[in-house]
Parts: sequence; structure tokens; C-alpha cells
Amino acid sequence: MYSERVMDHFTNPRNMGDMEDPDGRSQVGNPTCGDIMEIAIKVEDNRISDIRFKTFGCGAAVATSSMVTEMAKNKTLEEAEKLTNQAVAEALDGLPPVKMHCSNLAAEALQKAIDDYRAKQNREG
Amino acid sequence: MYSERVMDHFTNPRNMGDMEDPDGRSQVGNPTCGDIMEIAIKVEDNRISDIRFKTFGCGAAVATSSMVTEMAKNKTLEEAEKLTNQAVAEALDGLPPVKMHCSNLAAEALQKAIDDYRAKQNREG
Amino acid sequence: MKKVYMDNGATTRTHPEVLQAMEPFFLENYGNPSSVHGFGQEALKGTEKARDEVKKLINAADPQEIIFTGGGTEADNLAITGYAMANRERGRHLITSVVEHHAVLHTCEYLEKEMGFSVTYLPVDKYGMVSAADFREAIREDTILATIMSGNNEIGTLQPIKELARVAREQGVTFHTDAVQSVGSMPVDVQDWGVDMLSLSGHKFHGPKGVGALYVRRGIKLHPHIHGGAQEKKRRGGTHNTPGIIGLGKACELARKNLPEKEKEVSALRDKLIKGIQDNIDEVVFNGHPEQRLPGNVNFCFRYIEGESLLLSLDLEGIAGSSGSACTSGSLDPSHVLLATGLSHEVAHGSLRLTLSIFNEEEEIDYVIEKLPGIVEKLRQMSPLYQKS
Amino acid sequence: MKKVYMDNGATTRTHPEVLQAMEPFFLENYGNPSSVHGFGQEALKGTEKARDEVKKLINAADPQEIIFTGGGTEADNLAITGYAMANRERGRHLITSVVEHHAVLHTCEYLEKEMGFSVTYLPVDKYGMVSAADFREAIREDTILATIMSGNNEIGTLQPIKELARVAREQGVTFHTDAVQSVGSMPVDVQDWGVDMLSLSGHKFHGPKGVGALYVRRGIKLHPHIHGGAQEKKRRGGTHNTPGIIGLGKACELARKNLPEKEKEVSALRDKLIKGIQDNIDEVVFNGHPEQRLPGNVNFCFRYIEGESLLLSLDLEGIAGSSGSACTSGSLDPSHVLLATGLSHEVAHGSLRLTLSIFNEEEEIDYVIEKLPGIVEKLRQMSPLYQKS
Ligand SMILES: Cc1ncc(COP(=O)(O)O)c(C=O)c1O
Ligand SMILES: Cc1ncc(COP(=O)(O)O)c(C=O)c1O
Repeated sequence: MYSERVMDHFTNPRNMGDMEDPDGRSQVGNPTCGDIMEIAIKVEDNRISDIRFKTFGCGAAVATSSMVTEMAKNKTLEEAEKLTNQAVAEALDGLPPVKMHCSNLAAEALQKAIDDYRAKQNREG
Repeated sequence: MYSERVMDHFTNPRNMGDMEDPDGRSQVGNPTCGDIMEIAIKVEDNRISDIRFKTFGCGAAVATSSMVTEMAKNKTLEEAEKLTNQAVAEALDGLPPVKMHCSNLAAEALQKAIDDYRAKQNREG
Repeated sequence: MKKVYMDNGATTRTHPEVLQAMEPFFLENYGNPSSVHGFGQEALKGTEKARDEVKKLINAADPQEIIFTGGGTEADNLAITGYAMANRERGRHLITSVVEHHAVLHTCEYLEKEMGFSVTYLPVDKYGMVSAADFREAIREDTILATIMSGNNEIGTLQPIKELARVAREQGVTFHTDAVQSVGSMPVDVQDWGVDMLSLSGHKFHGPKGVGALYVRRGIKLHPHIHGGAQEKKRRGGTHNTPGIIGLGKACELARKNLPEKEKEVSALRDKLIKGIQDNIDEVVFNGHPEQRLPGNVNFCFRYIEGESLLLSLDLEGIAGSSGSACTSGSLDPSHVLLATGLSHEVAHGSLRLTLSIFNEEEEIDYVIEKLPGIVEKLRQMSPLYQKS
Repeated sequence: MKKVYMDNGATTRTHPEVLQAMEPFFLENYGNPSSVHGFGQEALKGTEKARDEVKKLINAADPQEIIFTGGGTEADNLAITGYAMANRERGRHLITSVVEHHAVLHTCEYLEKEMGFSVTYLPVDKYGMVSAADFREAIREDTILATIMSGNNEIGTLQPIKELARVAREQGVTFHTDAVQSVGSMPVDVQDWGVDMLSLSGHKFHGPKGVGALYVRRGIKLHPHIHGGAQEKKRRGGTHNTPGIIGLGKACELARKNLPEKEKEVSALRDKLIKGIQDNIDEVVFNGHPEQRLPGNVNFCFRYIEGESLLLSLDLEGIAGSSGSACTSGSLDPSHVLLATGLSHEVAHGSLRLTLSIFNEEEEIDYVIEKLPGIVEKLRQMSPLYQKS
């Protein structure tokens, strides 16, 4: 069903867990649909210096969360914002067709965390 | 499908063939339905001294024809008239349910041959 | 890696004796049972022996009450559509329940949407059980057929079929039960139950896949659902699946001979697994009825986690189970059965069904009880919904 | 006793390699292909490989155009009922022919009688062939579907499918062909033929019984006929018959690899048998088309005798054939196909069909040619219709 890459990220999720005092955070999805993703980021010099996720969802949801954090880490915010669902899915060697909606959440969660960081900056700045 | 008795009578039909100058004869059924039986009898002292059949039809039709001739032979006309389809079928150790209509023809053919003999007697007598 | 198959509610391993019984009908007695010749007659002997075995297992009055089909789903379609279409001048109202298998639900919905029938879907209590009182109340002047499953495939709940069938009989309503999960794993007696039609499926009790049967009590009229030749007394067209039918017959024979001993063994394993989960994992929801339950069915929801992730994690340990999570159902909603018992979407997404058969062993139960708590904990650690107390 | 099986039009011997391919899916990879776990995923790999084999054999564009069914009859039902019901707002007129298999005819009759459709039954010429001109003329404003078989199961006549499909396409009518007798024994190319739907069945070409497939060109909408789970992209409910599907796939693979060589061999045996019968027996009627003919089909009527008697007599010599006689059809009339070609009831009752497969050998042909004349003569001697000249 899933590629080896997906199973690798599912089994050994990267950057999973909580973060104290994140600079930006997001939560997308809802439990009714069976998919929730939270992303928290630390930003230093306009770069994502640390990132953490938590996910309630299927194997694809976990793997795309993990993958998006790995791809975003150490990228500038502008670079990170360019990450698409497609790119995440491709980095995982593809997802089953019925699962393509899951990868939508990961890029969305990342974008929202960046938005949250920017909104905070604006409030504080 | 068929009992061993049926197959025996089908494979080695008794009293099959033509008869010269029969005292009574009959034909029942028609080729449209796929079943025709002819019976010819010789009568001596009110007894069926000889009997012959010819049949166009399925295995059950052949076997019931053969069996009815065997059962009728040497019987008085009154005894022969008492032969029922049921009795013929039983003597064959039964017929498949869908074939029970076939055994109807044999007793009918015998009865008609006897009727024909009596009608001739009346005309001649 | 150890392999522990606990998805017998989905399908079972074919019993080696079943396969052995089938084999000659592939290579030697491969004739069509409708044929006159020896090859056909040998095949016919086989199918009629199998019909008799099905009859015996469910205690039908006559082997001619058994119609062979291409599986449980087809049997359900035949029972419901075949009966409804043949009797629609008498009325166009059907009664079923909200916890039926899709083979029943989607058939009822089709009749509703495309054929002008109306359907009442009876609710269930928190155990997933239908009430006879609700049923009696739902019966109308124009009700012709009720179809209520005997054992639920997801949560294992057994319906009070005998009682429901009595109500139906009193009210002149024909009664069908989808017994696909019950037949072969517990005693089923169509005459004692008083049902008019009953569906069963070979692959749920170590018979082959792609073959099932519908019991139809003498006197019940139905249209064929698969139109074709004169097979099955014109009630189901199509060349007989001889090896499949032989296999089904063999599975029935084995089940009959081994019940109730096997039922007791499987139920004991089930209860041990239930207890092991309850004792070792917090915040679980037990699904289905605690006593009125299929012998092999265990179903829990694990709060804060999602079912497919759980299945994948179990699979990595060699454990095969199933889930009512949306992700495994091909739809966006979790199991309609779990929702019908009153669970929230969130909790329902975290369901795990482990279904046992005669091939499961006690050490497999131990293995699952050993592995499951760690897996659940790991997934909970990953879950944004989980706040460790 | 020698055993000569010449009833391959009814069903064939399962190829030993087919059975071998199926076996692991009974005992090891017995999971449900819809399941997440390893047992299920192994089964899924198998079914999708099989789907690809079916696709290749009939040259479909995409494996998703293949829907697995419980046989040829179900495939016909799905094609006709499924399409008709899904498209009935566009029109309620169907076209078929008088020589179709009952799987098609009875389905059309059901739609006519119970669902408000009207059906035109195209006539055939003395060879059993439909004319494209008749077809064109029969098409009405409200015609939505035509279903014409590609190879006739009784008399072997091949219809001009490519031409008929072109007419249908020009007139915007969807075209289905029942190719149950053709697939596996001669080249079939759905794209070259230009058909929208095509039925096939495993057991007609050394695959297992109880499994078939419907090809449905992308873009063609139909309702499921068997309602249930989400299997086959919601087009056919029911747990996949994994071993059966694997077996069908293997049969397709073997057929693809061995055609056209085997087709040539079987046709040569057929022609030898035809000639042997014509040369050795008087007063026979050759049925079907002399050239446009299924590779394995031989069909004659023997005047003055009845088919079932002939079959029984042949069976006593170990020869298995079939007949269109009423006695073997379960009805009172002889074969509708033979009558449609203009034969009288009387002659039609005396039909014999001998159908060959890749397992038949030349010495079997010789054996039949040796035995048949004596048997026919013996039955004629018994027949009141026969007057020896
Ligand atoms: C309760 C119930 N009914 C019907 C079915 C359908 O049976 P089958 O898979 O044989 O079509 C199943 C299983 O899939 C079931 O569990
Ligand atoms: C032309 C034709 N169509 C349909 C069928 C039905 O196929 P099945 O026996 O697989 O249901 C057959 C054979 O029985 C056939 O010969």
C-alpha cells in the first residue's frame, strides 16, 4: 500500500514531539475527519531552526508530517513556504491515490505555523 | 442421473423393433415435443403374446417403452390395462423428477394399442 | 517475524481439508453439473452432497431450500432485491437496521432510490442491539420484508433473531437474516430461529472465497438476482462453481462436527484478549455487547489515536487486525456501526477489531497483549489530542 | 474406459498451472485484498497482477477498466442491468439478438417485464448471424444499449462485432458483447473491435469456475449489480475471490502466450471432426457458419434421433458432448438458437455439440469418428421416424 519511504517515516517519525515556547505554531484538520496535525517552529535569522509535529491520523498523515518537518528544517521562511503537497508526496515516493488528501494537511500546517510566526512578529514589532 | 435399471433398458432395450401384421398398434407423442412412441401387439387368447416398440425420445422415454413392453408381455389385456405410469417408473427404480412426464407416454401407448386391437375386433366381429 | 492473523471477521484461512476436497473438481471431475455425461454427473453428485451439508449445518428442512451464490453479498442482494421485486404488489416497505453490513444497507438504499421502496432503518442501543419493540412499531400495512443481521461483523453483537422473527411472523412480514458472521462459528438453526431466509458465506468459516448460499424456506417466492440459465431451479443463473461449492460443503461439514467445542475454545481466547486489553491499557472503550457476542470478536476504541496507524503499527509486529477508521473504509466517515452505538467520530476513528478463528492459539493472544500497550502508547505520544495525566 | 471430453463449450478442465497459481492464496496469502495488513496486501498484489493479465489478453487501455465478477453470467447482468438502470433517463430501448445466451436474454426479458424497458431481438440468418443492416434499422431515438454476443455458445457462429460496434458508435449507442466463448480461444481486442463493454468467464478457457470479468471502457457509467462494499471501485460489492481471480489471471496469461498457435491446432481438429462426421453419417445437418466459427465448435443435427439419447449413448463410450435437445435444457422446447436458424423442432431435438479445447488430441477425434456412426445407426433403428431407404 505505502512506499518504503512512507513506512520509514511512519515507523521513525522525524521531529516528533512538543516544543517549549515555539515562535510559531499551527493546528489543522479536526478529529471528526480523523486527521489533526500540529506544527511548531523556532525561527532564527529568518530560518526554521527547529520544528516539531504531532499528528492524529493515518499512516500517510504521520509520514507527510514527518517529511514536511524534515524538508522545512533549516530552510528560510520563503523557501519553506514554497513547499507544496506535491513535493512532500514525491519526497515520500508517492502516496496511494486515495491518500492524496492527507498530504494536503502537511504543507497547510507548515504554512499556518509560518503565518502564526509572522503575525506574532507584527504584533510584537 | 438415471438408475442402473433405466440405463440397462436404455442400453439393451427389450422388444424393440417392427412387427408384421400386428393385432393392435398405437403412436403417441409428437416430434415437436421430442417424444414419440409406437407400440405394436399380437394378441392370442386375450393375452399379449408378442409386443414391439419404437421410440424417438430421451433415455427415460426409451427405458419406459422397453420396460412397459416387458411388463405387458404375456399378460391378459385386462391385466395389461392396469399397468400405470407409476408402476413402470417404479419398476425402473424411479425416474428423475423432471422426467416423470416421459413415463406417462409408455402406459398411454400400451393402452392405445389395446384400444386399437379392440376396435379392430369390433369392426371384424 | 511472527505472524498473527486476527482478521477472521474479514476473511479466514481456507482449511487444508477444504482445499483437498476441492482439488479433484478442478482437474478431474471438472464437468458442468448440468451436463448429462459422466463428467457432469460426478460434479452434480458433489454439489448435491455439499447442498446437503449446508442444509445440515443450519438445519434447513430440505436441501432444495439452499441456493448457492457467489458469496454472502450476493446472497443478501438475492434475498432482499429478489424478494422485494417478486412481492412488490403486496407492498413496498422494508425494515432493516442501521448496523447492517453494506451488502444489506446498500441494497436497501438502491431499492429506495431507484425502485420506489421505502425503508425504515431501526436504531440500536449502545451495545448495537435492535429492540423487538422498535421493530414491532415499525411494521406497517405495506411492510413486506425485514432484514436484520444475526451477528454484527464489526462489533460482534448478536441480535435477538428468534424474538424478531416471531414478531415478523405474527405480523405477516417475511424475515431475512444476514448470518454471514454467525454460520460456522456458532450454532444456527433456521427452523428454531423461525427465519424465512438466511445468508451465509464460505470464506468466513474456512471455506473458499467467492461462494455462499441463501437459505429460502419452501414457499417463499423470489425473483432471481442473477438472470441466466436454469441452474438452482431457475433461482440463480450461471455455471455452478463446483470446486467452490464442494469447498463450502466441506467447511460446513467441518463446522458442524467441531461445534460447539470450537465455539467454546474461541470464546475463551476472545475473553482472555478482552481482559488483557482492559487490564493493560487505559482509556479504552469496549465496543459491542459483553455477552451477546460472536465467539471470535474483540473490538475496542483507543482514545486519541487513529485506527489505520494502529493497524500499520501492529502489522509491523506481524499482527493482522482491522479498524472502523475512515481511512480503511474508503469513505470519509468512520464505521456507521460504531457511530450508531453513540460513539463520537473522534473515538470511532480509533477502533481496532481483532477477530479470532479456530486457528488462533493462546500464545498469540499473549503476544498481542504484550505488544499492543506499547504501540498504543507510542501513537498517543504522537497525538495532539493526548495529554498524559 | 477411454474418456474423451468434448464439452468444452460448457466448461473446461482447469489448467494444472492455474490451480498451482491459486493454491498459495488459499493457505498462505489468504487475506482480504481490502485489508491494510500484510496478508491483505499480498492478496492485493495478486489480484492487481491478475487484473493486468486480463487487461493484456483483451487489450484494454487500463487495468481499471476490468471489473472482476462471479462469472460470465454476472458480467452480462452487470453490463446490461447496470448500464440500463444508470442511463434510463436517456432512453429505455435495448437491442439484442435472438441467439444470445440466456444470461443476456433473460436479463433483457427481466428489464422488459419488470423495469419498463423495451427490447428489440434481432433475427439471424440460417448460419445464426446477425446483419449490420438489421441492427442499424432497429436503432431508435431512445436506444441506449445494444448487446450482441461475439461467439455463439451452441453453434459457434461469430458475429461481425467490429462492424456492429461501428454502427453503434455512429448512432451513439453503447455496445456490449458477451465474449464468454471467444476470450481465451481466439484473439479478442476491445480497442480494435471498438466495443464499450465485454464479458468473459474463466472456466471457458481453463481458468476456475465462478469467476469472470466485465470490461467497461473508461467513461461508461453503470450501477453496480451486486451492492455491497467499496470493492472494484464501488462497481461490484463482495469480498474478492482472491484464488479465483488469481486463477483467471493465470488462465489469461497462458491464453495470451499460447494464442494463435493453439487456435490453429484446435481449429484443425475441429475441421477434421466436421469432415469425419459428414463423410461417415447420412442425413446430418451442419449447424452454424462454415467459416466464421469458434475454433473448437462442432454442431450437427442427426435426423430421426433425439439428442439426450445420443448423449447417453456417447457417454457409455466415454465421450462427453452436449445437445440442444429439450430434454437437456430443462425446458420443453429445444434450443432457441437452433430454432432461430430455421430448423424444425424435430430436427433441432437431434442436435449434438462437440466442443474442443487445447487438451483434445487427434486420436480422440478418430475415436469419436469411429464410434459415432454406429451409435447414430442404432438409435435410428429404434426411431419410428426413420425409414431406411
Ligand atoms: C455481516 C456480513 N454480511 C455480508 C458480508 C459479505 O459477504 P461476502 O464477503 O462473502 O460477499 C460480510 C463480509 O464481508 C459480512 O460480514
Ligand atoms: C455465451 C455465453 N455467455 C454467458 C455464459 C455464462 O457464463 P458463466 O457460466 O461463467 O456464468 C456462457 C456459459 O455458460 C456462455 O457460453
